[in-house]
Amino acid sequence: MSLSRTVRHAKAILTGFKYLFAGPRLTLMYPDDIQELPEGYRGMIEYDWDSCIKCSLCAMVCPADAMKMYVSKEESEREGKVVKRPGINYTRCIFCGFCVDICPTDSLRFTKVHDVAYYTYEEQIYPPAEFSKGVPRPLYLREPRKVRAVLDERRGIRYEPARS
Amino acid sequence: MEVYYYLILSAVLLSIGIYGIVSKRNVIRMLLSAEVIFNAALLSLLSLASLDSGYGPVGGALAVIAISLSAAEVGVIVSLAILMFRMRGTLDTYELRRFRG
Amino acid sequence: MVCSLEGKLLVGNLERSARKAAAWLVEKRPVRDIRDWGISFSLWPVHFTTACCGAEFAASAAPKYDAERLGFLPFIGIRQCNLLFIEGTLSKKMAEAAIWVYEQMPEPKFVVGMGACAIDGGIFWNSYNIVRPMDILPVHVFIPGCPPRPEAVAQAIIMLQRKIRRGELVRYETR
Amino acid sequence: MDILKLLFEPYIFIPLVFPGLVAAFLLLLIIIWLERKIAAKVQLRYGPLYVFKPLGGVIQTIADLLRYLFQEPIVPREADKLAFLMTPVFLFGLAYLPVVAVPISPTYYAFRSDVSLLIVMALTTLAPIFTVLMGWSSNNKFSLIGGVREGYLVISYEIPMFLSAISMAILYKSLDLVEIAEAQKGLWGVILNPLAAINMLLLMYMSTSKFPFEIPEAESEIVAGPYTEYSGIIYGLVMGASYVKLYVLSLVYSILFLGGWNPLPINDPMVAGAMLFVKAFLLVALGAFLRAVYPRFRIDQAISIGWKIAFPLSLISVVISLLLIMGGVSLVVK
Amino acid sequence: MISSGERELELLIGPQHPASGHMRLVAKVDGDVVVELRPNIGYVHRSVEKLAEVKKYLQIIPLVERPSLADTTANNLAYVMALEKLLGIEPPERAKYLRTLLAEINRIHSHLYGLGIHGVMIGSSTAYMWCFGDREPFLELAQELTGARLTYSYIIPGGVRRDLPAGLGERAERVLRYMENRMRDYFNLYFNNPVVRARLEGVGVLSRHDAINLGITGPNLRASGVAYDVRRAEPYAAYPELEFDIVTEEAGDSFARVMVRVREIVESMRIIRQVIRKIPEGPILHESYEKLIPPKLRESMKQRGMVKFPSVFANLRVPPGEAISRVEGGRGEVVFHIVSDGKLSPYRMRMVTPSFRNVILFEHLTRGVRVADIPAIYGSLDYFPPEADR
Amino acid sequence: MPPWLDAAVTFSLGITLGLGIGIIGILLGRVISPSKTFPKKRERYECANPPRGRARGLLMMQYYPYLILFLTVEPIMIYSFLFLLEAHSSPAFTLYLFLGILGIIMPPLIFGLYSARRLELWSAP
Amino acid sequence: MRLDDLRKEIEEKLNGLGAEVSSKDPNLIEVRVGRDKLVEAASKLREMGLDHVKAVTGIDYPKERFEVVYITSSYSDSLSHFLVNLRVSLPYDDPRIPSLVRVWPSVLYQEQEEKDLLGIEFEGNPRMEERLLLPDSYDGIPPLRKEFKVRVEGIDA
Amino acid sequence: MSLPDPDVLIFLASAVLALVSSALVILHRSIVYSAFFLSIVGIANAILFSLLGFPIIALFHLIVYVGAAVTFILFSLVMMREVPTVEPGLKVVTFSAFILTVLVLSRIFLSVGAQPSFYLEYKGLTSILIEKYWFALIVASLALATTLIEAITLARREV
Ligand code: SF4
Ligand code: SF4
Ligand code: SF4
Repeated sequence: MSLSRTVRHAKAILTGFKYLFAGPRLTLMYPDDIQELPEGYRGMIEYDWDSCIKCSLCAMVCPADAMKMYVSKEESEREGKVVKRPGINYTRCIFCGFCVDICPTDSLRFTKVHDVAYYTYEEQIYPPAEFSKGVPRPLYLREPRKVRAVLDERRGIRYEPARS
Repeated sequence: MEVYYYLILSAVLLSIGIYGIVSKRNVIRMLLSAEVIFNAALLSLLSLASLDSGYGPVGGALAVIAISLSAAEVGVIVSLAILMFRMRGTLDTYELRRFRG
Repeated sequence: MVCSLEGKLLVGNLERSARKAAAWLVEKRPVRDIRDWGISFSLWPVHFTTACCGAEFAASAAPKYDAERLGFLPFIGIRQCNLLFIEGTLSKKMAEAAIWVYEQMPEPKFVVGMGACAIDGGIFWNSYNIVRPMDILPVHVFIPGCPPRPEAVAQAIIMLQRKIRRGELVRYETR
Repeated sequence: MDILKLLFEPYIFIPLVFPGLVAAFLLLLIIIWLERKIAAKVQLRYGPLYVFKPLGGVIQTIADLLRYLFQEPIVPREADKLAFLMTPVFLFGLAYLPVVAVPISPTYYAFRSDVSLLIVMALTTLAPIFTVLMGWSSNNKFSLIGGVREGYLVISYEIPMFLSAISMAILYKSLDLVEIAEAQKGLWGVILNPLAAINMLLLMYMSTSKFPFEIPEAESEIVAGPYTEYSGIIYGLVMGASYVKLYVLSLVYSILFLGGWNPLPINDPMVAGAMLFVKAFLLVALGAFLRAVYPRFRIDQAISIGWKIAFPLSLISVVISLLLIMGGVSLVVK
Repeated sequence: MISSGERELELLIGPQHPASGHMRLVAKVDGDVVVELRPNIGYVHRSVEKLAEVKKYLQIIPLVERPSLADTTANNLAYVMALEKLLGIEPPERAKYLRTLLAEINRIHSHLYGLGIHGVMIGSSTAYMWCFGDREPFLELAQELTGARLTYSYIIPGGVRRDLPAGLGERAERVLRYMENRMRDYFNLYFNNPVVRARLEGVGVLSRHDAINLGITGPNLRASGVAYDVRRAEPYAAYPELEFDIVTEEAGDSFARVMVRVREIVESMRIIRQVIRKIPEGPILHESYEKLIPPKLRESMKQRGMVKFPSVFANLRVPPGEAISRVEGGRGEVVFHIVSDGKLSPYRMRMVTPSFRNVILFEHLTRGVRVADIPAIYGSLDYFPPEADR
Repeated sequence: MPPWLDAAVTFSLGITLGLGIGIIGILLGRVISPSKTFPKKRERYECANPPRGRARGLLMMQYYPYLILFLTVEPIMIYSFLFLLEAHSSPAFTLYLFLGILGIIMPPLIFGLYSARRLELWSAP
Repeated sequence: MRLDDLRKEIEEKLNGLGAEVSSKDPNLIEVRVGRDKLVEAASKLREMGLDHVKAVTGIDYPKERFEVVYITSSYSDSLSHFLVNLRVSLPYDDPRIPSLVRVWPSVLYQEQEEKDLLGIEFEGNPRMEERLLLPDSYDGIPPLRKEFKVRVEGIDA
Repeated sequence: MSLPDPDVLIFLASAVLALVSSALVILHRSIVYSAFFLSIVGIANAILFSLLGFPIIALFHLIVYVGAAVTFILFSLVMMREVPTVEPGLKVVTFSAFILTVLVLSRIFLSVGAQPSFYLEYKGLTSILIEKYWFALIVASLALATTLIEAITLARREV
């Protein structure tokens, strides 16, 4: 065993010790803290029923065929022609945000909700009526604290309580 | 405990080993039988040596050397078996005899 | 010959009656709760990356999200794990493997479908080479997203834990 | 009351409570958790936590154990059933058995023999037979390769390990663990023959396949090695066996090199035992820590470390001991 | 005699195996020595090329990203570059810089991804955790820039989707300094660790000649001493204006491949610094598209720094023709060959990913190595099966 | 009666406990765990592939020379420390004897290590 | 080296093989040869220093022809800027083409993929019998052919 | 009725163990298990040795014989793959020969009979080894060393 190799072993072990006793931690305490995501994060999508002009662009651009135009029965009857409104299908949506970006009236908007899971298949399909009710709320054991990730020179990522 | 219990046990082991050597055709299995015989022999050696406290250490020393030499024997035989296996693809002594020449 | 004897002993009448007694015992309240508690905090997903969602799955085990806090330890062998994460698309070739993995895992076992692909195919829904996991496996939790964020993975674990602790998933079934 | 007194008789207490089954079990529970925690800390994260948040998730191992207990043990169809089920049991028993020979104070021991060191070592040499058999009976390629690898590891550490142990034994002129520990009243073995100490430490981790020698279970090559087919509580058993083995070896190591229960002035068995336990625990924890530093060697590299580094080193340490004796250094208890 | 076929044991590594990811390696081993190893890919074949023929041009952007999730920007950029060639438009300067910025951030975290996976393959969970942990700050940056962690879909024909958020440059600088500090510990604990060296040095040597012959690409090529980098050979985005070196190593073994990645991380950090210093002001979307956006939206879009798509994007029509584009991604060169017949979808889209070009290395490098070297070599190739299978 | 037989109790307790834990664990585990049968469950594990070929193939012969080394060196080492224990009575003689035995064993050992390095000699039989 | 120079050089090299050479700015050269002259042309290009193939694209024009495009380039500094497309047309009912594995080993898997997904036979490629990406049991028309239709949905639910 | 001596119990247990496992060595279908049972024979024998008063020899037997020699056989078998050989059945002749041997040997051994009252301390063994038998040790080492060369040359594949 040459000397330099022994030195390298020692260095590796010492570095290990350094991190054992003085290392930073990058962990986000997820269910207790949730990260406040930056402006414009492409999370789940919310839909504004009133401003939508039913132009179908969102459904046309959707790459995963997740956004679909549903015939809105009452409105069709009321207006006497076929009226279609978008509904989203989270079983396919890939959160590319194309629909939001192409919507000419900003009827579709990103939210920052990003941590939802479902027990069943059916609940993930949102026809327009449900779609306009807003995004689902994830289950939390208790009300989480909102934190902001601060990039740091020494510790990588720190988490600070979000101001808002 | 009388020593002859040990001796009888060793006798039975010895016979089992001999039976194995006689009746088996696989080289390795014969080796294993021989090892049973070796165990039996060692047992009888030590039980005889334990009869007399003067001979005890001598018997012990003999046993030590015997055991270590048995390791050597095992090494050679197994290597031979591997050689045979490699050359002939079998460990059957009958088969080996048939292949000879 | 010894094996067969032992075999009879272990699967014979004795075992059946023992299992019956055990079934009665295990399904009683405190034992069942302890069991469900233990299982819910010891969900070991088997290492089975089916597609690109594996990248985010790996990130959820990594320092920032550290799913090990929840008792979630990605592990190697099929036989030692109790959770199957379908990490994204199941291609037809992979679906065969997934069935093998699922069937070879010991009971009790759970399945999580991660990513849009593991629910309805996501962007690849009309590909000729994919299979929907729910058609071939009983999936307990779905995580939408492409790829889902590691937070969503953690959320799915929490939801699965909750479901287990409610006693809905682990059932005692005699042979 | 009688039963309680009987419990504190050394020949019951040692195998059953300390350093035997109960202590081993406790250590198992803590060390597996600690191993994950240590690794997690070095790896910039927390490790098990939510299972019991106030104490950092100490009971994580209990949850895992419960899960294993309630998990179905599968016996593969092609496996040899009896051997498949029994080898883990024997492995565990064999790993645990040497504990009975470990004294915890000069007066408190289960049994004392003039060759107790050799007994411990002899019992540890039997393990590879079962590991190989485990691989064989599983009837699985990975198990088989893992078993053979384990065996190869054994053949490369065993001789140097014996030599290192014996180089201390000849210094103390005894193979009796009690005497060995007593001989180190003043000077610990690790100071007298540091080479042997380092060597033995290395070999100890090698023998329990800790990193960087975690070759038989190398998951990126052969899945879980010999344990590939094991599920449920049987897997818990075999995993436990390797930790128990490390624990027993650590106890022996602390007696051989770290002065055993020294340097405590009082010989109360409980205090002495605690001292011993702390030393062993630190050794086990060090082994757990190395996981965070090292990747694993290749099997041929490990073998050649055994033969080309550890073996010469152990020969040298024997010669050092002989020279020390020639120089008149003597630690023998009269 | 034992025939040679009988002497070998067939090990099936994968698809459920820690060292295989999403593929199967069929290894014939003679004891501990690999006689032959065949990769069996296709486990993640999702028919991107076929789906591209039924999806519209813009919809293909997320589609081509998915195969290589850790390195999405390269595919995104290469595809959009081919599209732009067909459309005959050139993005504005600022967009080019932003593309470069994202590409380099992506290169760093893709390399860290590869190093982490490699770490776990030779058994160092710490390397895995460190790499994946230090990837997060970069993901955080990318997320701030694009709004997603991995699947950015950031680059669109004629520009990019988001403008540079305020203060990102300073935050990036902090991350870069953090990474530079950490590099030292990486070397102490991992790259200079004797065990790592023993496992990697001299293992899986790829000679310069073979590397060229087999058409290897990316860091694997440069580790064999070939100084080929698309950023130099056919500069795109803002690369002509930036200073950087092509990293090469001579040894061609696993360790060299790892080292190339590490040094490329450093080089990328240099590029990021330059980009942040030099980035010009201006629009981020080509004016011909900007014109099409209704004026009201255009205002709010300018304010928020987020591009709104003109409605033509929903049905983008591309003139007939063919275009080939290549981009240096984290794992190597991505080549897109698009044949358009003037319809809404490409007539044929050929997508050649670096991993697919590197598959051939498995057979080539593993002949005669030991079983334990398979993961060490596999990891050092930074091979990502979905990328190869598409 | 040999004096250490006093410890028979300890030993048997040790053996009983060591084995008992395992046996009880296995029996308990078999009894209280839920189980369901699937056709593939009890097949051999082969990385999620259908079992192919025989599992008990020819294995690593590459390191076989080390096995032979071990087999022959171990007895020597073990009995050499039997006499090493006598070192206190005549240290010099023991040292010479030890070195002498080392001298005998070294050349074949080096030969063994050397031929172990040549992998091509050691493929499966 | 400029594009035109390279083009000239290629034209000279391939003289007599019936190759049509054209160029397209900024760096693309198209060489179209007949199926029978393909290997020869390829070896000539290889001699010039075009040492690897970046992509093999098969294009299906139903009922008309197949086209196979080898996009080649070089790792040498002088040539690495250029791409040279080697293009062959095949009759639709006889999609066979000599393999270029001998010339460029780097096409091994790419040709296999085209065979797998498009059904073009590369004669001389050792992997023609095996499936690459599709499951072994796949049995149908090669999916990249135009007649293979995938499901599509409209924008309506 | 008092309990029998512990050493009688131990003797009986290990004798049964030795007999059963040695029978299994011969009879077990799989040769790997045969080798395994040989190791059990060795362990049982070691227990008997220590009962006889040779604990040090018992340990030596465990370490060298079981731990090295039998492990070596086991290993070689595991690595060599099972080759089925046709084994002849239990023939009457061989079986009667077996019985005969047992009887003859027992008759011979029954003539010996004494109470062992012996305990070999390792110090006795070591001193006799170093005083009288050191040369034997050297010879044994030589033998082992030659074995080493021989075995390696035999087992390796000549190229
Ligand atoms: S949501 Fe927007 S894009 Fe979709 S139909 Fe309504 S207005 Fe049009
Ligand atoms: S985010 Fe993308 S995939 Fe989801 S609905 Fe909108 S366009 Fe479709
Ligand atoms: S959901 Fe998205 S990230 Fe996940 S496998 Fe599917 S395409 Fe990949």
